[in-house]
Amino acid sequence: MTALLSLDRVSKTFTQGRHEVRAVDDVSLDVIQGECLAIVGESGSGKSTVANMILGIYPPTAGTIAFRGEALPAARTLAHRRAIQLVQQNPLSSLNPKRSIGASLRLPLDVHDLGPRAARAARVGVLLEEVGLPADYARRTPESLSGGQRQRVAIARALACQSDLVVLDEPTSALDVLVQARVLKLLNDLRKGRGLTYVFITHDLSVVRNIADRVAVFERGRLVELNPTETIFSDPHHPYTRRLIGAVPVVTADEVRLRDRLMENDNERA
Amino acid sequence: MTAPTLAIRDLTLGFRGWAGQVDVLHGISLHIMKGERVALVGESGSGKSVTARIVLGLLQQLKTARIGGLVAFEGQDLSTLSARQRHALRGTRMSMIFQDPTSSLNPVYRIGSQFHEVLKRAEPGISAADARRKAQAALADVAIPDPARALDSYSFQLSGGMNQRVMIAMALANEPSLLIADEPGTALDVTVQAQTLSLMRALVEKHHTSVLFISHNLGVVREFADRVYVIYKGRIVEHGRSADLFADPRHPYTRALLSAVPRITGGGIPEIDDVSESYFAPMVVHEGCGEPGEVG
Amino acid sequence: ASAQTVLRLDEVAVGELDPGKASDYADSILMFNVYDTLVLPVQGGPGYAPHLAESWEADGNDFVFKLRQDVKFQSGNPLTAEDVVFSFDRMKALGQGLSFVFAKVESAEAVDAGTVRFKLSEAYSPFVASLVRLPILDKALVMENLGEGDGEMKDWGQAFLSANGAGTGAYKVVAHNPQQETVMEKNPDYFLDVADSAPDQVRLRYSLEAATVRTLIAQGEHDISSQWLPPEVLKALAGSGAQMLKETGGGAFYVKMNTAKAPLDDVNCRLALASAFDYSAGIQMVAVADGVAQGSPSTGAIPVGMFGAGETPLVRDLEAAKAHLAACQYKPEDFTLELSWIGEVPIEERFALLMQANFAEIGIKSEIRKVPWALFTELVSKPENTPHISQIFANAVTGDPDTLLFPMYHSTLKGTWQSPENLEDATVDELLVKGRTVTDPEERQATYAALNERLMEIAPTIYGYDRQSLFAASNRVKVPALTDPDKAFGLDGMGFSFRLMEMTGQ
Amino acid sequence: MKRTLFILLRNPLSALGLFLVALVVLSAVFADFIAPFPTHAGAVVDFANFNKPPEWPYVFGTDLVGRDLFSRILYAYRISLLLGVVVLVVAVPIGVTIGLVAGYLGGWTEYVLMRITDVFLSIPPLVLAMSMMGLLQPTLTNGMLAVTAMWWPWYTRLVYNLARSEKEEGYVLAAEVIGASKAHVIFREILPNCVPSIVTKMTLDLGFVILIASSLSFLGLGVQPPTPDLGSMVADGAKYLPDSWWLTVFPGLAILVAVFGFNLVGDALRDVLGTGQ
Amino acid sequence: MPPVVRLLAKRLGTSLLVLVGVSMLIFAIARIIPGDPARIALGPNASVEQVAQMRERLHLDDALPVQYAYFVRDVFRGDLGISLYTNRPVTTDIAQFLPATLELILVAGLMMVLIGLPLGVIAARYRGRWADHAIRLITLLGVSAPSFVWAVILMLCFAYFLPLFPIAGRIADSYAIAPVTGFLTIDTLLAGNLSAFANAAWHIVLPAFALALSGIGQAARLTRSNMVETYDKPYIEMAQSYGFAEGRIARRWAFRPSLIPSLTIIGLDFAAMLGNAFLVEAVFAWPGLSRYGVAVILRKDLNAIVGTVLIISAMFLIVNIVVDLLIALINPRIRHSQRAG
Ligand SMILES: Nc1ncnc2c1ncn2[C@@H]1O[C@H](COP(=O)(O)OP(=O)(O)OP(=O)(O)O)[C@@H](O)[C@H]1O
Ligand SMILES: Nc1ncnc2c1ncn2[C@@H]1O[C@H](COP(=O)(O)OP(=O)(O)OP(=O)(O)O)[C@@H](O)[C@H]1O
Ligand SMILES: [Mg+2]
Ligand SMILES: [Mg+2]
Repeated sequence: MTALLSLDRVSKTFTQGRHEVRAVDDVSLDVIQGECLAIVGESGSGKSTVANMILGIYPPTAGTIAFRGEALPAARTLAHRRAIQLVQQNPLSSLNPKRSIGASLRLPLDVHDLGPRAARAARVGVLLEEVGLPADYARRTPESLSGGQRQRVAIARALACQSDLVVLDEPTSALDVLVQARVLKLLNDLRKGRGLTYVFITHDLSVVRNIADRVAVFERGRLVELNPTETIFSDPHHPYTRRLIGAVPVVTADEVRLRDRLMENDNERA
Repeated sequence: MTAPTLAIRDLTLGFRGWAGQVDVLHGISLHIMKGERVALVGESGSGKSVTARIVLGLLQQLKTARIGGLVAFEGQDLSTLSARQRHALRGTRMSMIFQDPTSSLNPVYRIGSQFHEVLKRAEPGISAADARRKAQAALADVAIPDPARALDSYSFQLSGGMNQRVMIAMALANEPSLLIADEPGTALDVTVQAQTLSLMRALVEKHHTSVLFISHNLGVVREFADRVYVIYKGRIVEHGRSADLFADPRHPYTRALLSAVPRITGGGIPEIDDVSESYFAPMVVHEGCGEPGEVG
Repeated sequence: ASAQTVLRLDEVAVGELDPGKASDYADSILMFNVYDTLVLPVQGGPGYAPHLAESWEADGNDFVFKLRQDVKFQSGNPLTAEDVVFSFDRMKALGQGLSFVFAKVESAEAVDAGTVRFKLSEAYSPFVASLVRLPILDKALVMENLGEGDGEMKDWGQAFLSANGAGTGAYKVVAHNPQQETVMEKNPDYFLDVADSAPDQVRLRYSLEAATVRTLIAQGEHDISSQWLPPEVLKALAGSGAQMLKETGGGAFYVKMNTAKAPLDDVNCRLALASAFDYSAGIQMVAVADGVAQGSPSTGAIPVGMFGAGETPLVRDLEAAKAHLAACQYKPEDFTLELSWIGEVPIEERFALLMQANFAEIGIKSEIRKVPWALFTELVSKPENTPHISQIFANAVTGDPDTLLFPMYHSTLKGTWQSPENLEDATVDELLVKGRTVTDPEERQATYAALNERLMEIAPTIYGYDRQSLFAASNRVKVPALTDPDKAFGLDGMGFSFRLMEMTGQ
Repeated sequence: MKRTLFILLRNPLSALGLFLVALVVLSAVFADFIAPFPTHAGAVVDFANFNKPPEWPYVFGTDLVGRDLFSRILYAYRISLLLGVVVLVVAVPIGVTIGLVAGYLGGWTEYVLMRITDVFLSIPPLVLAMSMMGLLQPTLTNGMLAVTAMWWPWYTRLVYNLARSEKEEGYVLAAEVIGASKAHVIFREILPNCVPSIVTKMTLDLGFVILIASSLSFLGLGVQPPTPDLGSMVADGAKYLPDSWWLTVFPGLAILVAVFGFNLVGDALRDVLGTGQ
Repeated sequence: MPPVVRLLAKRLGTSLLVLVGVSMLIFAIARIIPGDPARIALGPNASVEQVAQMRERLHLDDALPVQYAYFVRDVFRGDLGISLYTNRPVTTDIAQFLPATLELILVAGLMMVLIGLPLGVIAARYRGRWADHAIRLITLLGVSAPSFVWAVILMLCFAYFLPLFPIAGRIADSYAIAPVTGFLTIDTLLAGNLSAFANAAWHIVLPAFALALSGIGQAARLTRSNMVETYDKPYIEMAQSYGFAEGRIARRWAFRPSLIPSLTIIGLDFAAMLGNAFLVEAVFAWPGLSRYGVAVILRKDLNAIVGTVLIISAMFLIVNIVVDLLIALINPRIRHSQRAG
């Protein structure tokens, strides 16, 4: 098992006037080649901050991040950029309002010189269709898309890079379940087909259950539990993890039973 | 019988552009009784948010929008109200939680001052100190850990979920009679989500607030809503009480939706068929759920 | 006394209060009112009358002046010979303004308290005339107010005098802002009688726009315009009832030809242009009303009223022009003339256009070029850069033709803004020198007449018109010196002696 | 294209703007055919008819040497339009590029570029133009050069501030994360979002350029008489107000109409560009 | 707040650097401008010897760096030299003329802000409706003619045909106010002379308005166009959904995020007025620095050129700093940027 990416005692502190915010606090974890590592945790627990640091958007206050064993420099090379991709949490602002969807999607192809020039326009269409949008949306502007549609564009753009590691910050939270299923499927297939590695940030534990290999649970900037998915859902160690699972809204009776069982355990231990 | 808080009848919507008109809503009808929680679920882009924006009267001012049909709030046809009257309803009698919390907060004002502005709608003379106190309490209710800091922050300094909770707190602050919640939980972790949902539920019960709950998280819908409308490409395809609908989905599209939900019991990502013609099958209405004043 | 009477007038640019630096019209107005000179031009005729001096006599090349005993400075100090000597020394030491007119004067010395002797290095007949440019300063007052500087005299009181008056004049400076206005008030202790009707207060404003002056006068908020108003504006003012004040003589409008540059190095070519120029159209262009114009027909190189002026007005003669052109060694198709005009003087643009049209009639092509003053002074320093045609308004600063003609035509002084002809002519040089050494008026008349003739013959210049300065004035003021030829001074600016004006109170 | 026209003609004001611009451009192009006195654009003097108020056949009156103002204005449009367009076409890209680069890159680049801009901005245009004149021949081309030299820093300042704020937007981050080159981020991502402000400023500036050109003519740089120039006509005519009002009013109106038209079109254009392609 | 103070100190420091750059540049440029300053200063009638003497006194025949060294030496003595134009120390001239211009452009700047911005806000708020069209047309008129043409027109209309305002100058002749600050509106108040204050204020209205017109137009139009953009942002919709008063949305929610370009241009316009007000100053016979500046340029009055330009530059730099700070203030994202590099 080789670590594709490893965080070593990474912290991030924001200063904001009088306040100091310790967004990420001494986090160490490895992302293994080919896995899907889910990051779950309460809102504001530093998940996006971790993602941003992995992408080099801002440097960690302390600690190092290594990719394939080498520490990532503050200024990323083009190769690093291609190797690590991000789907941002806020889909509206991540698309340039003045550029067409097609132009935004074509950018990674042009930047990394992917595929023959002439075929790129067609490739954009394929990318859109992969995330369940009609190819002619390439001519639209972000403003005329619904929230979910924008999110899918953002996913398509990250996938276009054909990178090794994709950081997905709540990629499906704005999607309806049908599209979500399709996107998840696509993500899964791509991972298998291309050997991609995902860092998958989400609140949706049902999704986690079905896509992730391992799960990292964050609480207030700290990593409180990191275990294989099976363990998390059958025998969660940390109380916060159990609380999380216990709060999942579910649709079937089976699920309710599972949830109740975990909650019982929790009550027993408490 | 009192009039429903919100009644929508045969609502149509199209956008006019240089390439002609694009129809988005094809005549949808729905209603929400006082104190009722009604969910609107459906695929992304099916017209949920635009419906909400029409109810608030926001789309009416868009020149390219062509709107038809009836929207009545507490028995009053909105189109017969003057702009001023409609305006007076917003933020006091009805309020909305927006889908995209981070861009829906003004980036150049601190959360605190935006909150103050919201509170002034209900209580125009409220002092800054009072507003701050109220806002802190409201933020604490939605489980924001350090409300004082949040109030002193700008939206880009808070996490997505925090922004969303700010939005929720704002929407609830003035105790509206109609609350439109456009995907209020998407950016929240499940514990907080559960907490905000129960807060909303408590509020709804206390003030008999009606809620239009827009979501594609069927789990949340099942736990929160009394009734559910399923919308597909600008048409309502199924309508029933939550329990009934989840237990017995009848429309092909609803069935597809339900089967696509990933389960925490595992089982992998559900297989789904491609878009099927049957999704356009006629609307299914569960027993006792007809639109008021309609036969059926 | 009844309410104060206020006279308001304007001039272009800034007012220089320091008489040692005074050079332009605004400065002259200030100087003639705040200060007095030993002599004054005779009103309505030639020659100079005593003023601060009682009398004077020539002693070889030297001149000895007796001063009046009853004159007091505005400060109360009495006027003595020391003050005259100081004023002269200061003028020489600063070397600015119009000090060059004293180039031939070696020194001044006080013979006694009431007598001054000026020593000249050689015979220089215009000397007495040049004394109108030597205002007498209050030495004691200046010495009390010396500013920082090197040497015994420090700054020669420059800082003080640029903001304060120190003269005997009929008007005292009350406030002075060189860009805005100078306010003066009547000096009650003036040594001559001043009529009660002379203005109690005078406001000399600077740099008002033509349209502003036009409006102010029409609204009765201004009394006398500067002479620099365009003819159309004067016309409009005259039309709305303003009176026209007139100052004649002393200067002319010259169109100068660069004799150092082909084709104007050929006299025939120059004569052709001089004959082709439409003199009467030129006058018409500066006309304000029937018989009133900013110029009168030129009779030659010397303005009418000065020694040696010609008698018959110049007229256009196209036939002669063609004949001259035929005799010229250059063919019109081979050259294009460059007609320059000074950017600050808009009327010159019209003259440039007039010439362009005139010359085109005899087949000469030309181009017009606008040249700002600063650039012009630089261009003329080299003959090859000097345009073919330059337009100049020149005047005799002391009223004597020497100060007008010598700087323009003497070969030692070529290549200045006054001499863009770059003329080199032995006969002209000789006559110019003779004109400033002979003293007998008749002899001077003959010398300058000969000079005029020579200058007509070799035509370095098109003598456009004799200048008449016109000022539009409200009817609240009477200015005999600028309306009645018998009261006129033959010196620019002297007509603005406020003590000779009358406020009519309308 | 179809869409652009749709937007332009939908709004009566934009349509008016389009009409005015067309009018101005056509009169400039076809001055030879429209002008009643085509020779009056050159060195003609007619003292029989000078300084005449508007009356047939001199619909706008005559100037101080008797030339038909209407004809001269038509010809003046040529020079003015040429000047305005050339200056903006040269100055705007320079200014915008520097502003974008400084605003986006920050750090030392920003520091150096903005301080240079400050230097240029803080030297009054007249001084700059005069010094140009000391170095160059007074031709139209050099006149344009001088105006360009004083024009670009304004755009730099404007765009710099815009870029600084756009830089914080999510889409810039997205492009950076993808690995887009700085040039791409600057010109393809940020620039389009600054275009509305730039276009507004540009259309506003067209008139100012025409007018600045007049102060250059005043200094002897630029258009030389007898070639007509709107700015100089206005500036020179102002001396003769209020009596010979036509000397100022008509050239002034001519500028007004042109600038007005361009601004209306600019507004509309901004709407088109604003919605992206 | 310490970070602001630090930023300010840094900006002021660099501004000094820029000022030194400007001084060198302007020093060289002033000498490139054609014309012999000595000749021009001495007037048309001066002799060749006089000119030579003057050149000597001004060190004009030395090498440029040597001249600059003399200049720097004098600057450290607080001496900018003597103006050849007014024959007074340049510092005296500037001290006298600067307040007049400053007063004028401050009022004009105020008009730009107080009239231009609200007009822009109103137009954006009623975008597409008649108020918008009216404002757009009026402001367009304002920017479609140069300020001095407006000056002439305003003077003709409101001082000549309809004599509501005074035509020229800063205050009526009958008032004698001792200069303290040089700002007549302030000095009259200091003197406790209210009627003089009213008179001075009355004098400033037309010239300031003429000067401000194009700035008002620019500010209004830029504000409008940016606000129209902002109106598409989700946070405006959110404000509308809360039923905030439309006017309040315009003034608060949409206005502040749209202010950057307007502020930049107003700042630049304001600073540029110092150098560009000369024609308006000429029309209204306003004894200001701008007119002085142009006069000294035309007369190649080296010391005065350098002095005036340095003052104007300093103004520019100050305004730029203020604008940059304001922009950082209204856009907290710039202020709180966490990004590296
Ligand atoms: N201003 C607009 N102009 C043109 N089309 C629009 C506009 N606003 C929305 N639409 C279109 O209307 C349709 C419905 O949009 P809406 O935002 O209501 O979707 P939604 O159901 O809320 O989807 P999601 O769950 O993804 O938010 C979409 O296809 C969208 O592209
Ligand atoms: N630019 C910033 N300046 C100051 N504080 C910040 C900034 N960005 C994030 N934070 C703070 O850091 C903490 C972690 O934020 P982060 O966005 O990483 O949370 P998250 O786990 O992604 O939450 P969510 O699930 O709600 O998106 C929050 O308290 C937030 O307020
Ligand atoms: Mg996040
Ligand atoms: Mg939506």
